[in-house]
Amino acid sequence: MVARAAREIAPGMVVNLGIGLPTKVVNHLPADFPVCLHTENGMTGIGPTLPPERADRNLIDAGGAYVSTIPGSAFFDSATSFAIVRSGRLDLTMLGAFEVSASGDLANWKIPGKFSPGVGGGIELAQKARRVVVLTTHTDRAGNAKLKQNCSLPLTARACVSRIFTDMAMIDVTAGGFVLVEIADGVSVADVVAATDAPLHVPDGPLPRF
Amino acid sequence: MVARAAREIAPGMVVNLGIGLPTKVVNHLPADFPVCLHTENGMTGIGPTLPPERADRNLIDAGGAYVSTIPGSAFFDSATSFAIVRSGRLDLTMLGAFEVSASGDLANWKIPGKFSPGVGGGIELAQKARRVVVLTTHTDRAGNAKLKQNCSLPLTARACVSRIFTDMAMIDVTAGGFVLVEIADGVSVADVVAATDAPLHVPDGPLPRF
Amino acid sequence: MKLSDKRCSIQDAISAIKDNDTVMVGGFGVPGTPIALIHALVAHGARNLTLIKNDANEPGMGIDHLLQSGQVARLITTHLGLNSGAIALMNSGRLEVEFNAQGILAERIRAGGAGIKAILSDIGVGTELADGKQVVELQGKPYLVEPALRADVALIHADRADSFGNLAYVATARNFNPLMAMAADRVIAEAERVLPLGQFDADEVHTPGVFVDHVTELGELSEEYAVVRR
Amino acid sequence: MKLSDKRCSIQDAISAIKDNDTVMVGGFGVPGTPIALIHALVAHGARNLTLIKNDANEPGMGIDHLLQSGQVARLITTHLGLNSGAIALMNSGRLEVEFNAQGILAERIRAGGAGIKAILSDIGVGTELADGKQVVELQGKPYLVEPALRADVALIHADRADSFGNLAYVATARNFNPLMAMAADRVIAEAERVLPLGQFDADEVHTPGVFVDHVTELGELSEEYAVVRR
Repeated sequence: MVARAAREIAPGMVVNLGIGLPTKVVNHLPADFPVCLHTENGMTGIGPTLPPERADRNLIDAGGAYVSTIPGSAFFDSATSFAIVRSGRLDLTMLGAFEVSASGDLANWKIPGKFSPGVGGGIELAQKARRVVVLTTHTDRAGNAKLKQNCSLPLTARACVSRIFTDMAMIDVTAGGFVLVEIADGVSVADVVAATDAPLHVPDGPLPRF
Repeated sequence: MVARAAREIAPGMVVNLGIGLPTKVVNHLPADFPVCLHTENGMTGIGPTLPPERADRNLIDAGGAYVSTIPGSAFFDSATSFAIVRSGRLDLTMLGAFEVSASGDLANWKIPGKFSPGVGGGIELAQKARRVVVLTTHTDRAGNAKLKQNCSLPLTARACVSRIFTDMAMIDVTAGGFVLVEIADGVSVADVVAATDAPLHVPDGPLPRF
Repeated sequence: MKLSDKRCSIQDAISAIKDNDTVMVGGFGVPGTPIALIHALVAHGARNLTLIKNDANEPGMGIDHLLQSGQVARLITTHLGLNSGAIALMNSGRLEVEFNAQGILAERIRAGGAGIKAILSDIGVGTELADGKQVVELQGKPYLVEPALRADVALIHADRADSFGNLAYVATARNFNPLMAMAADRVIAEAERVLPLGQFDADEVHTPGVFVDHVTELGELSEEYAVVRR
Repeated sequence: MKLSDKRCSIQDAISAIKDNDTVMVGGFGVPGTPIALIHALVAHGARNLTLIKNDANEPGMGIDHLLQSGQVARLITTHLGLNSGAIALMNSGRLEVEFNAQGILAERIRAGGAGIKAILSDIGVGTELADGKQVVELQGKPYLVEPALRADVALIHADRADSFGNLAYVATARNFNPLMAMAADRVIAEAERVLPLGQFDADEVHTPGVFVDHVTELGELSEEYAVVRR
């Protein structure tokens, strides 16, 4: 799914990859692929991650990993960093999710009573990136569906998600709800439908596999 | 009056000098006087004015004069420049005036039907500098008083002026209106009263001369 | 990963400007005014433009060319004091002018670039610059709603750029340029030098290249740039 | 004209902080966190503080020292995810926490530094982050009033300073520092190097010295600055 998600990135895009699964997408891009990676803590043009012994103590990404520069990198303050996001200069963000609704609502920052460390930069990424895709397991550890008719958790942003990559399928969020577009090897359509807690439109004919 | 006005500047102040008479105040400061001059177009630490043949084409003040740097000068954008003004980091501004009222209202940007080139940075300087003093001739070319009970021209800012330096006198704006504090050589109190179109409180005893 | 190359000719960069566009133009006086881009826009001929610029330059210089060619319907600015021709156009009704306090113009443009809808400010409260503006009360005091400004195109003058569009300015030629370079759908930068990628110290970038769409390198500067032939 | 000298000892700089003060602290994770100033504030002992900082650092690092010493009553922040101790303080009611969207926290601080009363933004509309916020309608749509934030004191970490307080930052240690350095009545900067006046290129200043009140030079950095002893 991570390799498939990497194909979302078109040449020349400005992209923010959220913590977790999304960060791994970069490993599936060719070394000379023209893309500008943005991180909330004030950098465009992120280069490869470095081990601590080779790191610059002043150069991390928003997830705290030591990263590096590439030719053309730029540093800036936190206000400028989110100016990029809110003003429409961020072409794509890939985010994790606790829940995604059939209308594209995203919940990924708070589980009341259990997990509420704060929202960080997630709201602005979800609400203002030109395109928001989610990378997530199809179900949580207890086996509960993450794709639901309506989110039950506090929202990060409404109607923001365009596409969802899971370990089972690639699903688009459309005006008519979830649409199954591609399916993972070894998974059946019935498996995906069963693991999705909302109507799932399945097109006629064979689906592409990834 | 310009020499007297220069004594308004205390060591360590951040000061903006308006176009015209105020600009000349700097000529009356000792060469090593500790003061930081600010200009609206994006500089702190203005150095001496330069003739065109020695000028840097990219280095002017807000009045268009070629200026220079001193050790510690900084350049910044127009938003930061007015952030300095509005957030309280500008200790003093000296401005010209068309009219000043007895409550400290300032009019210095527009004469309806005659002169209306726009307000530039004047409103923010007048409204937000920690201290606003005016340098002006006591009367206009037609002999009309510039110090009035109320301004008749469109205001730059209300209740902003603390002190006025004219060719005749130094006058403070107080809760009780204009107060004569010092008087120019060769001018009588009666002259100042006659040239002022508002009550002028005159303290008992001899006044300092400048 | 590598960063894309945004270099193009001045004519290609300007060609996308359309009639009725809103165009931001950097500069405060001569420093920072993108004079070559302005001349290209005169040659291009787009009409009924709204310009956003701190000042109207002086007669025969900078945006005065666009004013005199009749391409500008509306000017959002702070001060026309050095351009009697612009004042005459305004007084005769051929040019609509909206005056802003200078720092408020800067903040409105910055808000546009920052994806903020408006700022609330007390600048101008109690003066005629408050006339017609929406007022919001906070803690019992009135504040003016100053809406963000964005443009279709921004014309920027930089000292140096790289091929990705990272920009740096010198001295007081910075002024409105970095603000406008964030606040337009299409940002065109002329630069005195375009450096190879990697020649820019990442800490010394004033405008990150993600905001910039086109970079064009200037040849020898004309005297209109205040170049003194010595 | 010459510029004043703002160098002083770290203790003198910190000594003016009072109980009940609001204190902004730069940094995003370790980079840019003014660790020496934080330790001096722990030693100083001012209590019932309101801190404004992007994150709570990690246990045993940065502002965690102030949280664990019980000097902080309230924290305005965006994310505590890396500090389980801070979350425990919050959950037990011993620390009041106000969460902001990260870019909105940045803009609120910037607005404080820019002398703006508030910004209007649609970030968080329709989520619980909008709860309790004043709403203003513009062109028929709702926007949240996000009031400016200012502090009594800002604690800033810079790479280099000069004696007037001009500051520059490196890499991602910039983050909130230049914003906070504009937004407090008293701005205290620790710098890894303090240069003689005139050694700073005026175009490379990130924070103009007019915003800064005290500059203190750091000696050898402790390992808490993520210094790797090689």
